[in-house]
Amino acid sequence: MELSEAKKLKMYRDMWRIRQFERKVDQFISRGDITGTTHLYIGEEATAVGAINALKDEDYISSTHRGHGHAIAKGSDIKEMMAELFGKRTGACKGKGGSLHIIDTSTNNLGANGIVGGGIPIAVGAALALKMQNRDEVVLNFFGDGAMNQGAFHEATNLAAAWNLPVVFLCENNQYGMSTSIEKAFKIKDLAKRGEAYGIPGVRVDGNKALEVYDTVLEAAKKARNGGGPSLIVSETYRWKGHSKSDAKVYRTKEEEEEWKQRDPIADFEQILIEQNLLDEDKIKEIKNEVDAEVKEAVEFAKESPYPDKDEIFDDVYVDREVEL
Amino acid sequence: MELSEAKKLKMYRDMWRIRQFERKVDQFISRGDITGTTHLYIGEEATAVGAINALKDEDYISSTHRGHGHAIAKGSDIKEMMAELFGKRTGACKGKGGSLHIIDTSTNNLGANGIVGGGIPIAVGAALALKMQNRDEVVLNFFGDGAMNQGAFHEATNLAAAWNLPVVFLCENNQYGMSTSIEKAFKIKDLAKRGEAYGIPGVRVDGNKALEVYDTVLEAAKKARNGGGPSLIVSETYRWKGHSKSDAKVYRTKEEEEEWKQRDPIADFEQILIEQNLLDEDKIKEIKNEVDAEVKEAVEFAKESPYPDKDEIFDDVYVDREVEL
Amino acid sequence: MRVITGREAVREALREEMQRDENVFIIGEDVGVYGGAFGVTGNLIEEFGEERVRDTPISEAAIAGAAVGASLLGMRPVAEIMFMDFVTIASDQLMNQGAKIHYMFGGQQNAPFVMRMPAGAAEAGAQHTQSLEALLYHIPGLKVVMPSTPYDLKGLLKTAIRDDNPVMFVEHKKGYGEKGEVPEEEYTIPFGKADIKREGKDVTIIATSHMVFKALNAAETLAEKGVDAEVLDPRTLVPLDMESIVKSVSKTGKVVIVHEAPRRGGVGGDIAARISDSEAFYYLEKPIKRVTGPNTPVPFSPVLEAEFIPSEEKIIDAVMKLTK
Amino acid sequence: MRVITGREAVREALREEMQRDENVFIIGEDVGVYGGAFGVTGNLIEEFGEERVRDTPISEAAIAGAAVGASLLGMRPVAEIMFMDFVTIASDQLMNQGAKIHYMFGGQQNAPFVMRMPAGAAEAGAQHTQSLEALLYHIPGLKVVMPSTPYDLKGLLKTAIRDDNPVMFVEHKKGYGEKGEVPEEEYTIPFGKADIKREGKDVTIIATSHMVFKALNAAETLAEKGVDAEVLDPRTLVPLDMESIVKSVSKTGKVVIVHEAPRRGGVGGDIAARISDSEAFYYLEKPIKRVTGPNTPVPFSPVLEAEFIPSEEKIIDAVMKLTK
Ligand SMILES: Cc1ncc(C[n+]2csc(CCOP(=O)(O)OP(=O)(O)O)c2C)c(N)n1
Ligand SMILES: Cc1ncc(C[n+]2csc(CCOP(=O)(O)OP(=O)(O)O)c2C)c(N)n1
Ligand SMILES: [Mg+2]
Ligand SMILES: [Mg+2]
Repeated sequence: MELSEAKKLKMYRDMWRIRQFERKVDQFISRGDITGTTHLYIGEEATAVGAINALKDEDYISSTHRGHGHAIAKGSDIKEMMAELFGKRTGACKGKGGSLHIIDTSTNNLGANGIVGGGIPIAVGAALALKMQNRDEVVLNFFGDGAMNQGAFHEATNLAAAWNLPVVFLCENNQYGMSTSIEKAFKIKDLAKRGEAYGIPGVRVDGNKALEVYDTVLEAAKKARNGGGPSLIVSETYRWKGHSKSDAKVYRTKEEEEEWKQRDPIADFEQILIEQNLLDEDKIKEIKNEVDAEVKEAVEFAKESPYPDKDEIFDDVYVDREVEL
Repeated sequence: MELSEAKKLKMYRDMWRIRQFERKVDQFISRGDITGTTHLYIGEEATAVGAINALKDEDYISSTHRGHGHAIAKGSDIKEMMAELFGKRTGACKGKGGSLHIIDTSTNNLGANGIVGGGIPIAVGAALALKMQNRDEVVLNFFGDGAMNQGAFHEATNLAAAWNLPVVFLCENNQYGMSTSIEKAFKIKDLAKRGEAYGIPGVRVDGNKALEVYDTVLEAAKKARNGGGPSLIVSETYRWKGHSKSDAKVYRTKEEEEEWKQRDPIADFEQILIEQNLLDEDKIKEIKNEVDAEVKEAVEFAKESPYPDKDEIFDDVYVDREVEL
Repeated sequence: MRVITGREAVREALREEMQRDENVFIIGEDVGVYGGAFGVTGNLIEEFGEERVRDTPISEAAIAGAAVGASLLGMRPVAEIMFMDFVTIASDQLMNQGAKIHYMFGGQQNAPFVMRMPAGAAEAGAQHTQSLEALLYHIPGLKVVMPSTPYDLKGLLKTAIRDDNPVMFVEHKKGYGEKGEVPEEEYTIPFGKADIKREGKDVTIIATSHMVFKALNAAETLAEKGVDAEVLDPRTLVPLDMESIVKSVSKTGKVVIVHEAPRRGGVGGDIAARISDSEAFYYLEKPIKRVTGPNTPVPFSPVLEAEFIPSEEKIIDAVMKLTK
Repeated sequence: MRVITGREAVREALREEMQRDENVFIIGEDVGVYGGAFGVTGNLIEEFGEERVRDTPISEAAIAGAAVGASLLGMRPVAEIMFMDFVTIASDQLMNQGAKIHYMFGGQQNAPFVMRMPAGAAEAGAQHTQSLEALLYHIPGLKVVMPSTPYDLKGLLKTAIRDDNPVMFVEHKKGYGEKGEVPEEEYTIPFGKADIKREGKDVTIIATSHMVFKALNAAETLAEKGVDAEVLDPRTLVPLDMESIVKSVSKTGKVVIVHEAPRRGGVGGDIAARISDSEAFYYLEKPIKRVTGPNTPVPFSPVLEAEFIPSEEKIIDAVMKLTK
């Protein structure tokens, strides 16, 4: 499927929206305006944007602790996202979730997840529902390289394979699980090899190239949609920032960081769009300005929004509130 | 390493000891003399005996819910084993463990295990200790085909691979996890492929041929002992009996059972030893008689042994008894 | 009225709910042609097929996670963990995912699934005999049901399947063989309503799961000794019917709580604390006694297991000490 | 005396025990060059090397299992689960294996390992803030330690490492920054000995972990109001020093139990039930009150999280209601 011009531009814009959103969050985190733990997606934008744009709107995703990028690409309102990070009542989860649980279910996002690997069995369960309901949608399941060594990954992937479920497993291999490099965590070098262990295809893709990710996910989603069962895609990328705010990054070198920054996924995609005459300097400036304005608006919305009332702590424990608290 | 004649005969005898022990247990189970759940090893004798005889005495094994065969091959006293199954104080675990936890630690058996896959991380931990202590021993870790779909298998095998630990993973593929065939539980056919997912060798072996199992484990143990890290061996075999006493075996055919019984591991090994002039009809009869006498003695011992005192329920919760109960 | 076993009662509930709602399905190990390790699902696969009676690999985390995930898309999974002891393997999906989804996503999403778990000592040693309801009881977001009789098993399971929250449904293995009256007509039992299984005025015996039968037997013996015991079965632990408990205790002034799980950290302590911190405090004539499993793993040997399980004698003893 | 933080206290205990016994080693996620998610292991890797400060993949079941297995062969693993919430993933190895090995093998085998687990609400939402000690407290075979001050953290961790049983060592994230006096000389603190952190005669406040600091602050305010509160820190939950508790309660006649975990099924209920069923029953003038987290997951929003954590005001309030 050839990507429309409009869609390519939307993808480009979404990559910027993610980056600028995250940069803003980074500032607020270091200032202490946003509390708690946050994991930024800067440097990995091509993966979320390339992958999610290969889906239909009605398809599902399941996300991770590093989930802002996925949520934005899937269509979450960044006002509500920013408000959530500030712990405000107007947040996507009424302030109850925070960064680790940021989702807007109306976008068919099954959930960010604070438990590494915790979303994988859930994604598989959702895919089971789709199959049992004879529906046409698929689930795109994001997780990190670190998550691949969780038992949950293993059990769920095997189940999806044995039952031929419509799910695409997308490992965002950003080379580290916190401070632990894939060299330390795995004896294998090519994580995509793990597909074979379950009898499903495993492919590697350059995760900093939006169109490569797009093509690969498109194919895997098509296969899943047509009853061909799951695939494993390993998207090779890098997080520019530390794992979370307290990370001094002693486990990697400045040189390595610089190398990866040279391979900026946004610059890469921008270059392609320039070559295709879809972008020029003016257009780029326009998009950036619009994105910055959108982010600014989100920040204002978040700041101006009220905190939840104390009593709201008791809401939403159970669907039926009458249970004793 | 060429097997000595004495060792071959010991292996043959041990296979019989396992079979006759299990047959006796089977009787007591159906009569209700032995209570609880028991999983018989009949039909799989070549795997335990072939594998364990490829070890040094000081090497460790870790066992499963179907653990009588492993325990016998590793040198447990069958009197104490039978007493354990009867819940007697003279049992290997003072009657506290029963079939699911039957071990004699003096034989360097790390434990039978009621949790499918539960012994795998423990085996890996033991291998870690061996490595840290610069010891020469290895751990041979038994588990079933069903256990291979537990998260514990995945996490532990990956860890052992990443750390190059001296452990041999031995999957007893008896074609079923309870009623679930490997065709249903896996999309792959060759379970040994899973080795590759961790970067370790994976080999299949005919689990009904004691000498093949022996050779394969010998090589893997040697590799582990020499710092070469773990291997995965999948030993193809079959349990003749139902999964446990309440099993009507509706999930498999009589024909399939018959086919496998034609491939009786004891008959196979017997034939080899006859061809090697190590056995003849008299010798076979002699061994069988001795084994039967040994089992009979074990039964008498078990029956005559006293039950634990009620108060013994409070023993062994903690090493230091003074903790409140 | 017709008499059936606990096993049949659970199966009937499953069958009726599967007939009523096509979103209801069963997922677990050996629930298909094998009929379940305890024969509970029996021949349901014949009626509903492999798609709705799903045999899984031995992957408890995936079973629980699949139930959570399917429930998010409108299915009504009834998952089975073969022995409650293995809930340890599924507990991340139950405690950190299923239990919290509604809350941490700010009410955007429900996770209406049921997890059935056979519990209790029945001859299989430390890893196949536990009653781990206290772990689930402590996790906000989970409902916890622990029925005793066939009537309750059926009515409560039907309610559980229709509930919009994750429901942990704890069955006792020995309850499968117990017989009891169960009407032919359809019925459900609301959560949060204790059942007075026997009325009495001298002492309140609060018993859960299979201990209800022991308590009832004990009550008969106690009656012969002139002690009139009330036996209260909470039936659901979350929500817990404190109103009925307080009412009973205010009447009798004495309480014995009976559960099979080890005493330390068992639900009995919490229930006792809640009673003591209610209006009933001022009616309490004696300390609340707990008759429970000891603080030990469950031993295999039949004589030791018998010692582990709270006996009628121990219940009688505890009551007699309070009432004498 | 020298003043150090809780973080330093834990690290000192680790260092000293590793120096003392070469079988002691650390295993967990990012404990090496990263120094631990909360900086606890810090630079220990420089002193002891990668072999004894072992970074693992993100595999909590394998971490726990490796600790169990290594302990069987004479090692003394000190494992770390990065956030206590993830104990759900390790719980089979802890609850069904480690806890039961000594028992189900009839005393043939010990499993002397320590599992360190940072607990408590500290701004990270439902899956990174729980205090799940009640789950471990219920499992016979585990010892459960829950220290508050730097002094206790250090002395108890050293004891834990020398203990021959599996010890669950629950640290509070907020305790890492708390400062306190810790002697230069070596010391250990025995298990099962509560510490009276403040003597008083009017009410006993039993507080665990970081709640001890809140209770002490509350006690100061209460003193101004003329209420003399005793603050008792059990320090170890298994074994629990009931003797000291009963003694204190018999003196004051009133009890407030404070823990951060949700009330339902929290250890407070069990402790309350044990007090009520002790000699102290007859000294109790008022119902035992619990000041705890509510029966909800931990919400993210700072204002809601603040509402979740038991506050000094709530403690003061509970005491005032009892003493007025
Ligand atoms: C089960 C579990 N273990 C540990 C953690 C702590 N933790 C949060 S993110 C993370 C690293 C995850 O690595 P990866 O899966 O590669 O994702 P990345 O952060 O690199 O995107 C760790 C260890 C957790 N949240 N859940
Ligand atoms: C974690 C766990 N899940 C389920 C069970 C119940 N169970 C006991 S043995 C068994 C089958 C195991 O199959 P496999 O690993 O192939 O070993 P086999 O019995 O065939 O020797 C099952 C499901 C268990 N004991 N532990
Ligand atoms: Mg990563
Ligand atoms: Mg098998």
